[in-house]
Amino acid sequence: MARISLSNELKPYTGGATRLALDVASVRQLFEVLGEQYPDLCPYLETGIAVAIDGEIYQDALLQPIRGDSDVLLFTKIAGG
Amino acid sequence: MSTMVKYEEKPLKVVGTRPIRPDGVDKVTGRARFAADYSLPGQLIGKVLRSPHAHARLKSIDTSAALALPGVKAVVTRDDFADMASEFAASGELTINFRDVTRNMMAREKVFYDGHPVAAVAATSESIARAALKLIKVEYEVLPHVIDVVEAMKADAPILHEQQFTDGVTPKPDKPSNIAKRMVFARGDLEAGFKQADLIIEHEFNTKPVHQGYIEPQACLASYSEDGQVELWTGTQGHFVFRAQCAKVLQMDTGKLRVTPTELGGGFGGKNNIYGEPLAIALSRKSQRPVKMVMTREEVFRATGPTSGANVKVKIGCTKDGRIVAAEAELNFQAGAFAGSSVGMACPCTFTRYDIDNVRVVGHDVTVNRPKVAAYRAPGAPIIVFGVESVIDELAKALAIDPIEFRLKNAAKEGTQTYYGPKLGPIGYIETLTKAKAHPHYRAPLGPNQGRGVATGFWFNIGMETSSRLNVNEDGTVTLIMGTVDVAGGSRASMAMMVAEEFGIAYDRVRPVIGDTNALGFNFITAGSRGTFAGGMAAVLSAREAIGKLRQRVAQIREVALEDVLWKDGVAQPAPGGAKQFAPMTLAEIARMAGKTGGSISGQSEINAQGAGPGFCTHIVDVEVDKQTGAVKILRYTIVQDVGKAIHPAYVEGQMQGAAVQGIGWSLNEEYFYGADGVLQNPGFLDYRVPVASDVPFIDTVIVEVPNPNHPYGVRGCGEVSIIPPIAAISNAINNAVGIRLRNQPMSPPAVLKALGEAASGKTKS
Amino acid sequence: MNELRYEAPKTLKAALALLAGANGSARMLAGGTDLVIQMRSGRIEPELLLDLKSIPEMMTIVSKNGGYRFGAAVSCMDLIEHEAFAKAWPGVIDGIKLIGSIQVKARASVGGNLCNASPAADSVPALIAAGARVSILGPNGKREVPVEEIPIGPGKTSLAPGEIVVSILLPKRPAHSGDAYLRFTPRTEMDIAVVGAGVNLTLDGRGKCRQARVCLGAVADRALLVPEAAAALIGTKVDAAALERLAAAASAACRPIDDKRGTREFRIKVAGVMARRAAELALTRARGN
Amino acid sequence: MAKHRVSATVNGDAVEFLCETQQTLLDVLRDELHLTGTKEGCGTGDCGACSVTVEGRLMCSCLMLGVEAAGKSIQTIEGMAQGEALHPLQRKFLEHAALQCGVCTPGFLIAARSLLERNPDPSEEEVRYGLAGNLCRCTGYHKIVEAVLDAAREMRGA
Repeated sequence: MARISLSNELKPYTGGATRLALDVASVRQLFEVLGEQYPDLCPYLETGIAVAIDGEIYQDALLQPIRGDSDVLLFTKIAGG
Repeated sequence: MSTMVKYEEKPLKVVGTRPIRPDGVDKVTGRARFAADYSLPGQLIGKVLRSPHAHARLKSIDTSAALALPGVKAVVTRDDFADMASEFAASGELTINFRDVTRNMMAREKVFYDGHPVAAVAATSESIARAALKLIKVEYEVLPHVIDVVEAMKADAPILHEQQFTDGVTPKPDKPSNIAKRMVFARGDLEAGFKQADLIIEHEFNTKPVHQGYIEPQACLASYSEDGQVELWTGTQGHFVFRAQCAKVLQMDTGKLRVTPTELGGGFGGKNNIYGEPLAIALSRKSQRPVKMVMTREEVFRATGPTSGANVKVKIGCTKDGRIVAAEAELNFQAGAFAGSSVGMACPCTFTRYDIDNVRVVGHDVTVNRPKVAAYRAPGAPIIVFGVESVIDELAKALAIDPIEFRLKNAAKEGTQTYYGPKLGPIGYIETLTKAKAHPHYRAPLGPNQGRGVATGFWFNIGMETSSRLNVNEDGTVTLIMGTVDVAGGSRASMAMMVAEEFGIAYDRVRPVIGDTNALGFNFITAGSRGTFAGGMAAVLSAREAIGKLRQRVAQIREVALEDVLWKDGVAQPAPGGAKQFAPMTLAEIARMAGKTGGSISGQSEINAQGAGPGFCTHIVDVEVDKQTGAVKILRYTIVQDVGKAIHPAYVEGQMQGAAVQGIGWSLNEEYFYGADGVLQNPGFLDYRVPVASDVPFIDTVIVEVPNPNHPYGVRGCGEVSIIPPIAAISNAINNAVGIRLRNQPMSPPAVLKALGEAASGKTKS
Repeated sequence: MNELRYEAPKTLKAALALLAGANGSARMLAGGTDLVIQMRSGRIEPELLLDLKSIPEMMTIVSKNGGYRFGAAVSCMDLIEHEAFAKAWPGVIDGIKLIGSIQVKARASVGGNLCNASPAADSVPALIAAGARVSILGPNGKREVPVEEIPIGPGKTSLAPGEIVVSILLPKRPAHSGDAYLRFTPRTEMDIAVVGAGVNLTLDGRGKCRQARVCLGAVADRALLVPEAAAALIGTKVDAAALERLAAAASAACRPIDDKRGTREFRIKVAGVMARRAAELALTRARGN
Repeated sequence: MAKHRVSATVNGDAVEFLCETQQTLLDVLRDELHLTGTKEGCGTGDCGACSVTVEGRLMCSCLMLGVEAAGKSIQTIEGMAQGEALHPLQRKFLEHAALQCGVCTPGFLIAARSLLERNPDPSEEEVRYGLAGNLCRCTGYHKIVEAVLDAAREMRGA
């Protein structure tokens, strides 16, 4: 199971949960599971979340594979000027 | 799948040189075409009627007299656009809400700021269009307004949006608020951290909104044809995003809208958003004539995005040997009329230059009766870094530690855990600090009333969706079609240089052009310093695909195995130790035969680029303060910045210098003035004071190159980070010159003189 | 829509006639650097533009009895480049040089700067300090008044309907005279004066100040002649104590407003500073003459 | 609406155009004569992007009416290069990377040429003050000043 952490600013949408272990093989699967578990998180999963898998940051990368032993972190997406 | 391309160190022939940009000659001869330079036969001129009120209910709009004026061909108001539900945009990837987008381009129930569009007309001449605006009768019910962020956050403030409840708060609030969102970023145990501190310094800082100040006002030309196909020429940082947004708000098929990005006369984040474009298309649809719209400078100031004004609080604790143990900040950012300021970007930038175990950053996104803010170069970061780097300076001074040394003791490096998410990869922050410390500027003598200040910056940089296509022409020249707009920094030159390097041919054999929305797949806006990073990655991959095809073609022509064909210096040649020798073929020779050997050769790539390397910089500035007038003169300025790899060093320096001078303007004299009626008092370049040439010295640049491991040439973004430190650096320098500590921007002569007066009379705030 | 007419009369007489026929809907056009902006922004909507630049009297600089008379529509650049005039009245030139950019000065005129009646107009305090007068022509003939009598408030002048400011006259200067104008702006260039100070003084043979005029700009609803500030200099060697009294008198005379260009408090303080610095420069120039 | 019929010389060519009274020289150059190299940045004389010379004198074309151009000789950016040969200032702007977005560039080039005609050997400070009527938001002016100083050096034959 991959170790999933949610960055602090996402707490209000998960009822305070920040750490879980999930059996998911891709970012898409991760988002699906999270969306079912935390409906308030859905709008952010759609547009506002970046993912770091084992330290590398991915934005808008639904097909990025997640391994069974991966550390995955969800945090706010980054934009710029 | 997302894409990263690993950095390989190799000898370079083109990358790192300083050739002339492909758009250069056109720009020095007046031939370059910007949006306002386009015209079509039979075109009409579009003009916008704007609200004179900061906040009012829009009771009625009567356009009949305007429509009756000879020469007026169309008028549009809120009735011509569909309402949009609250929906955060998936198209374009900006987190924008279409309910707000449609209301910002044309007011519906209410006007939210002085300058908010209320109606638009298209007429056969500009003077007729202007006359028509005066004939539109609008009935307003003026409402109380709120301009200041702190005022807007109060419980009894006039509420802009009755349906806006603060997001990010539990339990969910039951009363509407101007606070659109609250966000908290944290790690460690803040209380425990501050308990370890020997010294804690805490202050509040305030900044005014400032405008990007691009010299080219927004302009566009739209042509709607009877079959529903639309062409749009516009100055934009992202034509695909403009297409997506226009199609959505006009409820038309994306495929029917072709957007051609013109030369862009400066953007800096301010040309990420649609303004007149959907109005021009709607007017063209109604009149069946092309419609051209060009904003005046006054319209630019009244109605397009500045960056946020803000109120921020910073508290930092450190041990007596200068190790930061806890840091806390509150960021209250004006979003303007609709939610969505850069506070979400500013929060993670607040302390990320430092390795701190205990951090808490709280951000508020606050709506006020001003134009909706837009991105401005490292959006939000300069505002909060002003506070943080000022407090850091005070801590260092209190402990009698050299300010660069203090930063080195706490500097983030590879592996540092950030409080907003990931650990940092390889970065060059420490290198910028050590090079700044060793720079002759740092030791140069200073005269009376002169002082030196230091500050540093961090910016993420981004990758995102990017596509490009590369055609090998019949004579072996290469045309590179890119989807990332060259927002003036010279990314076209950089891309061509990387492609030339890949092929092993001369720079001038590669012609880079920007493709319109019909030429390529979706590209994100050029923002987040992604142009040369992501666009470069796509261009390199396109080149590599084409080179693969060229080798394949030679293998077929020479009847050898593919692996026996080596591509080097623009020539397909036998691989050393290969099975079979053959006569080498140049790119030109292969290209000439291409038609008879299977058709032309091209390469393309559509990627979602990942692995952008964060950028760091350290600035040193010397100032002189006129104690009698409060005037601050910038005497000397040095930037040390890690850019990963400077593909075109002169254009990289240009980014650093331009950003720093924007930061100098922000620091000293740029601000918005509002009257008690909520009307902007200085919507022009006379009283919105951007620096002129005689206000600034030469800006010295030191380029540091710590390669980004996720880009084939090691590129990080370089366009934004150097706008971050100037406000703090200048404030720190003023403190060292005359002993006053300024915590409000701008540090204009009246503010400086007032602080000097207070200091002299002993009334100084700690 | 009313049509905007344009006329460029060749004589003052023709100009007066056109003006009389326009019933107050005419605007005079010299450099146009204020007028064109006001028209484009819709703040004014004249029906007739009267271009004065084809009238010889409005466009010439002449030396007369040791003084100077220059047409109200002469461009700032023409005055700046008139070497003899610039040498005679360096303080007036200081003010003229600060009217906008080089581009703007190629068009802008002193007559326009005066008649636009901005309290911050840069040429006006210097002209008032210099004791300049204006020659006015109107339906009732010709009159001549001191410059300080023209502006009466922001955007308002004492000119009667149908009157034209034809030329500006500067008197002959006694020996050992010097003048200077300095202003404060947030930027080094391109700004409107937050405070301006013009000082004109004459020394006697032993270096004592025997005559002085001090005028401040942007600190009241019009340029302010400050006799108390001048009195602080007269009879002194313009030493540190006199300059201190001058600064105090200048600050005391201010009645400024708070606006986007500066605070009240700031203007009062800096008026003294600018007056002192202008007096120092005028003194240096007087000693050189 | 009755229009004025105006004859003038632009970049050495005789031109004739029709304009309304309120149309500025800038409007006329861009919309009537289709010389779009001269840019509008502010319309109030504060940015210099519309700089041209009229009778050899540097001006903001946004502050002059088209009708006032009658009989005048006007030089715009389109007339700066001589055939294929760029003016030394144009070359130096390219070599020194003195332009980015390019909207201010025509105005800067016209203003710089005018400056060097009056002062062939300016100091850095004189260049900065001489070009203070032209705003640039991209470059921070550094490379523009370098390019003008270098062009002056070359034009003096130094």
